[in-house]
Amino acid sequence: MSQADYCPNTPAEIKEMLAAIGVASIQDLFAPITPRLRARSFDLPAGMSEFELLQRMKSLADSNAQNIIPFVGGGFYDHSIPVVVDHLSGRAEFSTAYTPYQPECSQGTLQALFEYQTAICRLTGMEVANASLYDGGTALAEAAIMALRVTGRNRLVIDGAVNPFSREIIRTYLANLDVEIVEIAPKQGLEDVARLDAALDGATAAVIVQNPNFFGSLNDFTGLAAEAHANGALLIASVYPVSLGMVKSPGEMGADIVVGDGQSLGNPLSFGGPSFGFIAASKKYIRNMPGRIVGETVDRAGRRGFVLTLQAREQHIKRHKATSNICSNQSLCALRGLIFLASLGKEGFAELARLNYDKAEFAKEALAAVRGVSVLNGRATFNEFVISVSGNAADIAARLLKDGIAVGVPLGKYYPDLDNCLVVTVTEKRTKDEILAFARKLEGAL
Amino acid sequence: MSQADYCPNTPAEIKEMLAAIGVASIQDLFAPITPRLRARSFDLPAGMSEFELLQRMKSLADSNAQNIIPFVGGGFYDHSIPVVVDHLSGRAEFSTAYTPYQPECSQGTLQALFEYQTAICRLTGMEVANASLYDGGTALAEAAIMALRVTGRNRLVIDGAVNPFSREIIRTYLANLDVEIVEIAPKQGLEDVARLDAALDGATAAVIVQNPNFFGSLNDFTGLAAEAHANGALLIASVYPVSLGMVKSPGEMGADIVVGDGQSLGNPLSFGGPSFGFIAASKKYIRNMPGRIVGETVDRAGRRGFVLTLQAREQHIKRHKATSNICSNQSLCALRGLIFLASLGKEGFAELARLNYDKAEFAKEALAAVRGVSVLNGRATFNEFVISVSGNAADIAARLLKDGIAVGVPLGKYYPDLDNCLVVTVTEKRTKDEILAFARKLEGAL
Amino acid sequence: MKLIYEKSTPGRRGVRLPASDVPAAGALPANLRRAAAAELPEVSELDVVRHFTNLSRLNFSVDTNFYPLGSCTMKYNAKVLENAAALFATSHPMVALLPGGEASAQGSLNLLFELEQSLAEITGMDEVTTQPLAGAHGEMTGIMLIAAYHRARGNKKKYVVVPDSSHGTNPASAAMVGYEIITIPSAPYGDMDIDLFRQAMTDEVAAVMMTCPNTVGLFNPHIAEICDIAHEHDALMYYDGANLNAILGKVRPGDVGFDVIHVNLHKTFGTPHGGGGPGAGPVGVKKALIPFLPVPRLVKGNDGSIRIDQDNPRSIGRTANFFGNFGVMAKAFAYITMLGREGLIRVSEQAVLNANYIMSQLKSHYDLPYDQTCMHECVFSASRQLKNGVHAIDIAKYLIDRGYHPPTVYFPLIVKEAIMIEPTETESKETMDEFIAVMKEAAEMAEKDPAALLAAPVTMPISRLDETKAAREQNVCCGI
Amino acid sequence: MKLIYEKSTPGRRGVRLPASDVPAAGALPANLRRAAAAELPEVSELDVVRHFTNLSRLNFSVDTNFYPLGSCTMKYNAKVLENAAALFATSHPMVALLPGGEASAQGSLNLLFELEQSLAEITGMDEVTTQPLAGAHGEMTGIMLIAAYHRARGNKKKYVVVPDSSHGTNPASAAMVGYEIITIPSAPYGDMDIDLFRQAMTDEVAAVMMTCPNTVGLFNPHIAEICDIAHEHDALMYYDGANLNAILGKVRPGDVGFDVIHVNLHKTFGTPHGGGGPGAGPVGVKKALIPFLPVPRLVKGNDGSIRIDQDNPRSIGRTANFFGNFGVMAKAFAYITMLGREGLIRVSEQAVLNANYIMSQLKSHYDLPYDQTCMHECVFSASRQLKNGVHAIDIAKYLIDRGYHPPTVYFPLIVKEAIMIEPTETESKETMDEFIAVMKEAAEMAEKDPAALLAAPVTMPISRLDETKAAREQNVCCGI
Ligand SMILES: Cc1ncc(COP(=O)(O)O)c(C=O)c1O
Ligand SMILES: Cc1ncc(COP(=O)(O)O)c(C=O)c1O
Repeated sequence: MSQADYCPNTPAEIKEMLAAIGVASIQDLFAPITPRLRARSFDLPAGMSEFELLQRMKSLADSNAQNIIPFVGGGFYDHSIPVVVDHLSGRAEFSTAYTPYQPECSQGTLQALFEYQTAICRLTGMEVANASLYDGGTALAEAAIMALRVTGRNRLVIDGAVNPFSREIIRTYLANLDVEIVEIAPKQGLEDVARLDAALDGATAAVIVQNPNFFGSLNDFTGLAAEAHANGALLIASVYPVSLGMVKSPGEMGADIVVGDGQSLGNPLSFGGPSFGFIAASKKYIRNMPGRIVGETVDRAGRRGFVLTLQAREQHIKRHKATSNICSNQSLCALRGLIFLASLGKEGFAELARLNYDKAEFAKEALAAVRGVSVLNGRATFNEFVISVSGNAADIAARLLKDGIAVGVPLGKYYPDLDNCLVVTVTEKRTKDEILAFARKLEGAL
Repeated sequence: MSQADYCPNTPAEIKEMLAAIGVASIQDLFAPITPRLRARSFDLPAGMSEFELLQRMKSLADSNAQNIIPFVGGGFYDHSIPVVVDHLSGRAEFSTAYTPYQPECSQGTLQALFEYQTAICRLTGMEVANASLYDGGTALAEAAIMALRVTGRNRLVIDGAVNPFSREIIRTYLANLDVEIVEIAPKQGLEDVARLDAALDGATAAVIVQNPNFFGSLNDFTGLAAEAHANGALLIASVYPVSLGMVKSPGEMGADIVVGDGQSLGNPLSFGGPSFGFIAASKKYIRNMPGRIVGETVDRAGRRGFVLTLQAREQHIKRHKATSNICSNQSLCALRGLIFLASLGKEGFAELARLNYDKAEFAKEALAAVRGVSVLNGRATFNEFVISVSGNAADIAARLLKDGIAVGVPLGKYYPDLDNCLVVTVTEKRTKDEILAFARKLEGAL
Repeated sequence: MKLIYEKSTPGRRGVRLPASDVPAAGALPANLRRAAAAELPEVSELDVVRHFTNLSRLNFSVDTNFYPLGSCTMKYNAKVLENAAALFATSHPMVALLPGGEASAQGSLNLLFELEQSLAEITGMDEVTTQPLAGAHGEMTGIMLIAAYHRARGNKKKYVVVPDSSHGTNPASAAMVGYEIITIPSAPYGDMDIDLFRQAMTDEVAAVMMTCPNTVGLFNPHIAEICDIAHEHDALMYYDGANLNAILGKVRPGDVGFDVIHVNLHKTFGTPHGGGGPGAGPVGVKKALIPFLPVPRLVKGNDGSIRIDQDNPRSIGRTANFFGNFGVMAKAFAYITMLGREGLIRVSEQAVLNANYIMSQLKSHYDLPYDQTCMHECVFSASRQLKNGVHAIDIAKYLIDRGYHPPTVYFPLIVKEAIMIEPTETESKETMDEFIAVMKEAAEMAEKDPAALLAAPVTMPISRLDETKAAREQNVCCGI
Repeated sequence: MKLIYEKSTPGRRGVRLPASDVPAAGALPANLRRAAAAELPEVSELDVVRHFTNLSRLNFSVDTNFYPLGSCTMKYNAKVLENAAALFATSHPMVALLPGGEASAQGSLNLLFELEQSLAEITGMDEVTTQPLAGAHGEMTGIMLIAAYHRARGNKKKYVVVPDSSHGTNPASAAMVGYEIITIPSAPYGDMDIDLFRQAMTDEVAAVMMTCPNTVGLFNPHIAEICDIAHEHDALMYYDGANLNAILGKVRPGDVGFDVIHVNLHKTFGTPHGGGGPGAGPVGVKKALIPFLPVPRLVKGNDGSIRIDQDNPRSIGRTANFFGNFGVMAKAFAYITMLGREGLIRVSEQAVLNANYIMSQLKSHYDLPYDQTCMHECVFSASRQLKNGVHAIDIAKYLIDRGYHPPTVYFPLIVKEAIMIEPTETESKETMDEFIAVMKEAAEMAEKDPAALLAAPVTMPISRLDETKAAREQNVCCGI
């Protein structure tokens, strides 16, 4: 038999076990499954060995286009990953453990998650963080629900410059609940802060913003946060964690709940997942946080140790009254995030942000110099910015993609008034040569 | 600074340390190095980050030809490696430990090496084995020296069908010692057992053979072993370990010392190394074995444990009287060998041998059917065999190599009378399609 | 062990980035800059390596310990699946979503499409979405689909019915979608009380969520009847696929009458749990629900290529950023491909055999609330041991000292002092026999030396932890 | 822990091979077949994974523990070097040796060629061969080259001179090449006694083998003079490069007067030790020795491509199968490339700083036989502790209990109760300070509670082992 099934028992052992159970055959164990209930089909191919499998997988992987240079982001970013992240997160004791429900034999995971929570607090400038959510989009939806719960209100104001996928996820999550969602359309790639301010009222649970926003623009939401608080509402900020190496943190702006996607912290693109969502908040809201939280405590001898805490918020205790239904989270991806942050360290992480910023500014200038291209607005950006091109952005993007370069996300699909625009992403991995080649090819395509 | 140097101390710490030492600068510590002794040049390029390094390495690796289908062996074989071998031997506790001189904190390595020694004994049918030597070729030279020591004689009889590289290594090792080497040329890819027998005399320390030999042919050396013993000489056999899944073991033939190269047991081709050499022998010769040996013992509480044993044979104790100069060996590669053998297991390893045999027999027939090709002799072979072609084998090999197929090792270089011959290797990785394509292309090239 | 922050030294550097090949740009305006760099650790690469390597060594895991954690299916996950998934690490999802981008990702898209088809065949469903990111996310997605279905039909629905043995995520997920929960008690035979169920069913019930085998490890013989009753009220049947490991090739929820299912790839399909995640919770549906599936959807064209449909006005919308946890999907795809039809059937047969074997061997020493053939797991009660003051948790902690990860305890809630054992198919009789001996030893100690069990564990770097203190102090972020 | 053989169950299977796609061939003749399959373990893949994962956890290692093992340079080996070397895993060496085969391997050949050139520049030699498989193998190769040199010149040579502080491999390697050994005692200042050396030198001496800094960690100020004396007798100077980590960019043995050198890539150049190997011991030589270098040699053509020269009648021949331990070379190449000129200089500076720091902090508690600036390692003596019956080994074992791999003890042989500490440059002051505190604690315990040291280690799964029993019983292969 050349198929792997990882079932170790030998025929002799199976016989012994059946005898010990007191049945004649394995089929007898399936007696509760009456004929009416039996599978009517199970039409799958035969199996294979691991060697054949790898060949099959390799040929699938090879049928993806190789070497496309991505100047796109939209939530996932092509960042460098120090190799230690793979080596350490790949330790079997991390990857093949379950949720650390038994703390004495799970301190590795628990301490790592405590350190992860700390890193998220320090990056965002917030007081408490959980042990991860699914991804950035669902984390934003969870934050919205958390705000509804905290305030007891049912109205949300959302900046239209928040990532369209995230806004769609919020709408999907809330579609069956009695919540009013007010979306404030951005103007030419800038959030319309005045209208956001104006939309706030005493029924509003929260105002939801993103920094840098979907257009890459940076904002200081300090004023909006104050306005929200004046209305008894919360400010929820979605952030791109790499930007926090240099950009004002949401904590400094007065945000109440902060979320984001952790892919850019040491998780591979992997066609969109797994990454992790993070959520952080002011300590006073901790009992309303979704998901698992690790807390510090002591053992019987007074030694420090870590446990899952405040579990009374969670579904396995509170069932339908839980703060969220989440159970499995993205623990290993969060661990990767922590290792990523620890290996770059305080200075290295700041340098990383700076590199992204410098490269994007260079690209901005290089592209702005192309005839027919202009940068959409003069606002400060981090590592993404919007260019308008003379022509249909989607067509140009499609054409240049065939040429091996993903020039940016055409905006027309999400903002019909911007159908000659592209959001261009430039991470630290893009070289000067790649950027200049991009400018040249774009010039040729216009 | 963007170059990695893995030196962690900060300027502040360096200052503190210098003060504690009582010197003003690091340069002061190099005061014993007078100007006359200082380096006159140190002209190396600037360093780089790990990310740049990986790009550089990738571009080097990519400039090797990809996808050449190897029908060559000659000591290194293109076998499948179960992925667990990488995953487990890559555990940092194995790979970043030193020689297990401190047994209490090295039981992982020690027990693994004890298990490895056991596996080698069981494969070869011998009583004792060491913890690895460098490679198969040097192991054979060490075996020769061991036989000289055991017998106190200084004459070696070597079968000319032993791998030419190994014979060259023996000659190099012994060039400065007073040893007579008698080499018996093979006849048309068959060892000349009659002349080997005849060459034995009362001054002979050992007769050295290989199974399967360089031509892939299998032999039963039981008679030669008896003849050697009758002359007070030892039989040294070099074996290809994968063949031991089905072929009579040297232990069964009466060999006294057995060596081989462990590459085919779970070590990648890696352009020729690292692999490992193994050596096994009758227990009575254990004190003459080269290299480290792990032995079983007990601790103060009577619990089983493992230690390096019989160290009085080794250079760090006996210095110039040691059985060998070897210090570092190929421990991690031997561990890979053990994991490889354990993961395939008793039946799997036999199946592996069988697959090699079957595929080679299939290829033998397919190639024999090509006009202008014949199989050199009718002797049983394992997974290598010799074909003669109508034309110069080296030219044909060079031509087909350009076509992406390494058709075998042309023999003319090593056996001038066989310059129309190739040794063809067929491992379990070669598919039926590849074999048939080989036959077709060979046909086209003749 | 010290925290990584406690190992920090000002100015210490770890991994280096490449030098910039572009000029430094002007500074950000002051109001957009952070006041000070985040206090991340300042440690060397060696510090990082040693810290996390040593941290890892504080965990039990499948690769180091038998881990019979009921309801979690902690099987051995073949290492080759890691290698397989890594082949797709550099593929950017946004590129595929660009105009004309599908052509660049046919490998990844084919993998997803084939996985959807395999899961549909395995579960007996008509279509599958791979977007949900875990089991609970799949549940929520499934209930949203059900809500969309009812909305489209003009049904007025208010309730979701669950048995009291259900996993907490079931009611929690339904509540996330705005439903009220009706909980049906279990009958003495361990399954949902069918009479109470029948009484509870009204036209206001949107869905009934079941897992089968249920969390007690029993296969409900009334399951088809339950489906029929639900359908009479135009309530849809939701199948929690967390226990699918018991029935591969034996039962297909779709054949039985279920309308929606989620599958926990990280339980049944060979992807590791990662200390809590990531998982993946693909959702399968019957035809009537297909129009509502989340976007993006994959569509196979006549030329065999896969297209991405991002726009479907009837869809419930997007439930996650891209195509779900693709890396997890790649492992599950590889697992199904490698095991094939026969291998998957054998998985369930051996899982059920192993669970029944443990059940047969331990019922002499532990109370067995439901003494009948179990499926992939069996649930004991420590109520006998409780007479000596020994709780399920004490037995659990003793197992740690003996090198075993404890079974699930105190779940399902309907069994007092529950000890829920799921050996999985990847464990051998030999391993189970050793575990059985230790479990018996624990039962004997409960008689003879209960104090020793209450003191356990004593072999770990720490003893039992003060959970109350943790909850009171809420110290969830390092203050230094 | 049980042996893997003790976990075996008849018929249990692990990894599966692909089904054969060719017909089964006829059986081998009976006299060529083995009587019965080798008794390899019969275990599942999970058994293998759990066994070796748990075995690994019984080791101390650089990635888990400070490992100041003198003479071994147990530095942190960057993980990226593993990734770099893995890129070359599938390249078959025999293909490159086929007629026209060089074209297929230009990447690998360039790597080797550039590494040879870098090592030549680093050591001040004219050419380098990468064939030797470890340090001792390099020594033997080097002495063979020297023998070939003398043979070619018609010199009659009989002896190799080594200081008594030399590593055991030095005399052992020379003996392998047929030389007799003259051992020169060390002077009280720790270096080879130059007067005794001068007296010993005759025209029958083939070579003098030195390491510098020597095994006591001292840099010999007479080294140039020693070279001159040797050369007067047409004896060649051999440099044991095991301690090269001390002098990168500071001293080049070639500049000083050495004729032959080996370099331990697994010490200085960032490749891990693997629990004993593999290493690599490239050998560098001055011009006069180039003709004798082992085959194959790499030659750079005018077109920049690398050719393989397999035939050189003056060569000593082949010392290993192919091109040496290529995978180790790939890591060393990557290491040198990554660190670059400045990085390598910093390595030695920091290695020497760290060693002197430890020396300065511990000399209050331990006897320091040679109280002077050391290079990359320092050697203490436990003779003070011996007065209380505490040996160096007892301190070593206590360190294990405290989570440190012990320093090298009882080497070099010239220091009584030697404790040889080599921190390497990759360790931080913080780590060293903790180690220093524990070393002081051990010294204090030697005064106050020597019995506790004699009992150590007590925190490991086993206590001290009976080495006599092992040597007596010679149980080196599992009998079951
Ligand atoms: C029966 C059951 N349903 C649902 C879930 C939730 O799955 P997930 O953790 O993937 O969200 C679990 C997981 O523990 C479970 O056991
Ligand atoms: C000074 C010295 N010389 C030579 C050697 C031998 O090197 P290898 O172990 O690589 O053979 C060593 C290794 O321990 C050493 O320390």
